[in-house]
Amino acid sequence: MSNHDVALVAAGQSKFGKRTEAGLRNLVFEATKELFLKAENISKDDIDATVIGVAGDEFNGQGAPAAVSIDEIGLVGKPTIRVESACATGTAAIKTAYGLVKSGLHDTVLVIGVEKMTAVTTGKATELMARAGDIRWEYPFGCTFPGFYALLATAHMEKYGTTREMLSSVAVKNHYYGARNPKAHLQKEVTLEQAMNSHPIAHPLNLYDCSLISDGAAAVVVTRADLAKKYTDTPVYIKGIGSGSDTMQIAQRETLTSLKGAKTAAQTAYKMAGIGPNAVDLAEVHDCFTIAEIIAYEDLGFAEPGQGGQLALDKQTYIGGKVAVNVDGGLKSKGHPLGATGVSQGAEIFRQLRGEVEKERQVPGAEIGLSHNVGQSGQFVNVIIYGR
Amino acid sequence: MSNHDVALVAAGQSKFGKRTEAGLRNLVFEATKELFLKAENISKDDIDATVIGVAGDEFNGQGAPAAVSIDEIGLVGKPTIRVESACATGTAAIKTAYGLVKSGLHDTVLVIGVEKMTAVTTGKATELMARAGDIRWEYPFGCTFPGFYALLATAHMEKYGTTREMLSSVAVKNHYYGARNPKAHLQKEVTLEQAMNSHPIAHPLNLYDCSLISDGAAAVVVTRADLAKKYTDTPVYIKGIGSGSDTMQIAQRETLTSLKGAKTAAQTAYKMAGIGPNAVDLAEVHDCFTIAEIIAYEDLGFAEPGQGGQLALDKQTYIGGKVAVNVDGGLKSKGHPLGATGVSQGAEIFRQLRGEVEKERQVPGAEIGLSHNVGQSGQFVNVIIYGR
Amino acid sequence: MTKFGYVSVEDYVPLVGEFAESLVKGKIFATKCKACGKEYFPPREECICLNDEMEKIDLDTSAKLVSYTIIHVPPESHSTMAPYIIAIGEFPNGLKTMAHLVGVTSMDDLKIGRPMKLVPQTLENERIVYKFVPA
Amino acid sequence: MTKFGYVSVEDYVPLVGEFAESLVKGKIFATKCKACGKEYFPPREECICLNDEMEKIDLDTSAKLVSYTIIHVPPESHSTMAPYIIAIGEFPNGLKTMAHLVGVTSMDDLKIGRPMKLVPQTLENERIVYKFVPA
Ligand SMILES: [Zn+2]
Ligand SMILES: [Zn+2]
Repeated sequence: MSNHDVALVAAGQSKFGKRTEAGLRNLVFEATKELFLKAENISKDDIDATVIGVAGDEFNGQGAPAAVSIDEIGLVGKPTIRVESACATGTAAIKTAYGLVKSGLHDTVLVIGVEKMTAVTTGKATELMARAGDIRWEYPFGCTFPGFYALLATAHMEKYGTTREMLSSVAVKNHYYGARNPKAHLQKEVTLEQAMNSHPIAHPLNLYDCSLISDGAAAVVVTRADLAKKYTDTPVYIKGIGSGSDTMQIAQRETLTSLKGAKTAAQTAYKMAGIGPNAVDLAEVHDCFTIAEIIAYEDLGFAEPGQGGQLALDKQTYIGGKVAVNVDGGLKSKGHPLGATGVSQGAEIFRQLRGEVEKERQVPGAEIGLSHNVGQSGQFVNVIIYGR
Repeated sequence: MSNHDVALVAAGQSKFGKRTEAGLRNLVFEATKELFLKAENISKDDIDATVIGVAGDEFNGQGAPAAVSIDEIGLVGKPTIRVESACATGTAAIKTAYGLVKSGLHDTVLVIGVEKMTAVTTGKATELMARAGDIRWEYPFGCTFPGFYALLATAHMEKYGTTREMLSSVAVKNHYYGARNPKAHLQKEVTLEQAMNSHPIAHPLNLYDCSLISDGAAAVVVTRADLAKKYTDTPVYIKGIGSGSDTMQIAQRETLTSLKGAKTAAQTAYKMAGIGPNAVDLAEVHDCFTIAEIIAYEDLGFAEPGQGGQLALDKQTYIGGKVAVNVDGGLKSKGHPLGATGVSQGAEIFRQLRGEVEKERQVPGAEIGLSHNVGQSGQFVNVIIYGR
Repeated sequence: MTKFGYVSVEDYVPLVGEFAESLVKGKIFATKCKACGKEYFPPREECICLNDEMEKIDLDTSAKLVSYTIIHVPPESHSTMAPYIIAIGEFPNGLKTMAHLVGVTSMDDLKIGRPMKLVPQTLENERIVYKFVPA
Repeated sequence: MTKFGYVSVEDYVPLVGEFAESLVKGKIFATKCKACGKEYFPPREECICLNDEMEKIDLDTSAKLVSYTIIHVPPESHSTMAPYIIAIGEFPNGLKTMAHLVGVTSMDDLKIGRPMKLVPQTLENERIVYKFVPA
């Protein structure tokens, strides 16, 4: 299979944050408006269909969120479909669009990921996210979303000697870059001391180990490679897509120090793209919690198993290190509006590979970008490799 | 584009009904088990990925329903994705699988549509379905799902003189065939008099104009045409897929006597398949309400605009008439577990085209089957044309 | 702050708040796109042309009946209100909306095309809504 | 009928009901597939081999601690219970499950690999659950 058949030709994103003034439809509008404003030679009329990624319609009460989304931006009449894979919803939407485009069903597809999370209380949002765990055998014990990752952290610390300092190093890096991203939810640096001494959420994770509850939307246009140059001189190609999954109950995993689905997804994506981890200039990884970024380093082959924490401590995932990771702030500082996250990863890589992001966080000469997007505690994983 | 590239090679379905003893995961198991029991030469090991169609996770409280579904049937580790398009979710799942297969990302995909609706009260289910309408400007008026279709019915009756007797004729037919389908929710015939004189739900629609609130699951295997003969001697090919959409607010439709999205979807699907309405031997149409089946006749070209009611009255959509429609009982009598419906339409057509259904409802020599699946009141429509 | 609708589940955005406050004062506004001139009722903050500079305009509230239903089995949120008539009305500028139709006493009053008027109606619990009445 | 869990949102299927009733009697059962022999705990009605003839078997409730967390910020449904320890324990047959771990008094008691036992615990409101306790 050729791996230059499908391309991204435009991208946009709303401001992420607690957007009290904006509902789901308004966030969709903001990301779409920015996309077409920034796009070189593409208009709404070129769009044949939409794929809308929304993780949970319970957050704002609107069922069938794809319908209200396309109504808002004037794409009524054209086909639309919503996809969901918990927190991996955004990349699932891009993968679905890849299939629709490459299969020939639609030429050019607008993918929008969106989540309006702050309309409910934090307790309610925590509750809703907990219900993406097994409601029969794990939800009844009040295991929160941070709790699931805390179980991974405890196991990783025990097996490999991963330390709190290593975890906090991830938070420090991501806040460093998030402070330089005007779209980020929390644009503020934190010190290692602050990050290490924040109040506990789910031991051993504290506040600074956890991503934020955010509102936001992101959008990309996916089209056939042979049409791409019509829309822009510098398309970004989808070179590889891989996906994996894991048991519904976290207790029943073969291991708690790695996400099996992420390893499968990475291997598949690398193989399809014909590259290995060393070729990656820039990675957007799913740091819903700091431990998740450390495990991602290992699952993606940036570090040997157990060495992810050291990679963070050695600052090897800053720009100029071994591989630049989450230099937009990641889920930690940019924010994590569930359905938007994977699309935002794609939008960020699109801009990075075209040299268009803020200067102090631009990865110089980046040619290959990797997006790693995890649903719940590993039940869904998509890895997408993009290249110029 | 060739239209024999993707095929169905196996199908299964759970009993539809008020399944108090079965949760969502159990319904998934039942449909999958039947699929592999009936399948000729395919096993679970041949499945590369799954697409799971679920319309609303609020009905049973389980977030990320795709994850629990694949865990239940032992497909953990392999990719999965959930899709949603309100009541058109099932065909959206098949369309997504078509894209994944034809794009080369996955060879063989198991598609499962499922909905567990009866765990909540009827009032609550009505409430949840109402929220698939615009929650800002239409939900606040307490317009139910029957209410939306009642608005279409009033307009159709006014413009074309469609009568209550015509509406009830649809119910009589669908119950006639549903009584002969052992998987149907309500296996019982009704007389025209009973159907016309039932108690009002949303004027001019009464109880017998409305589909049931049901639990159920259906499954099909979608694969590359060049692999299909390995799995069965009689694959059923996907010859055409078309989709359309419409305004979120029903008030803002250009017309209330037709679904614009259904016309677009039908035209696209017919064109891709290279056939017209006269070639269709068997149609599964989305009769969530009797008026919806009448409008479907017109939107699909089985009748001229305004003549759909007469077609029903003349019994032209029974087996032996112009075109056999919903001879499995339709949503009306078979039941309408939202996410399962479109997949069940595909499973029924698969069995019909292979001559495998109960003798008294088998369409003799059927070669072309059409599936028409509508989300909410027309915001999503998919039409899929299947052929031997 | 007064809320719009017999019930609501959505996060409450500024436009809907302003609209409700305006209803309290007896004013029903639509919005119009400053870029392409497209008008919206119910009002929108943004236009499908992707412009978001909108102006408020007065709505001519006279309307004709396009379609209707009588809800006998209501959703949970309206469980005490049934039966009630839901109507779609079309305004002189061609825009259409859904609202309850009240003040009709027989089926003969429910003729498609009949004249109506959209008026504010104050509810309990600091809620307000618009409804169609015979005109 | 006694319900399983500190909270529950799911439709209540027969197996979970039987399991809860069994817990009331102090018995904790697993299930085993009659076709392929695979065992499940928590119990399942169906096997991933797509067979649904299962038998109930006694669970050896001794377990070792695989991982744990202490929940300080709970979901709405557990708002009054925090902090609480959630543990994953592994049974002699290799099966693993999640439950609260109660009866430990210091972090020193939370050593990975430490012996525990799974026991029923009756709650208020006709609810019952299993929990790990030190062994
Ligand atoms: Zn405009
Ligand atoms: Zn077995």
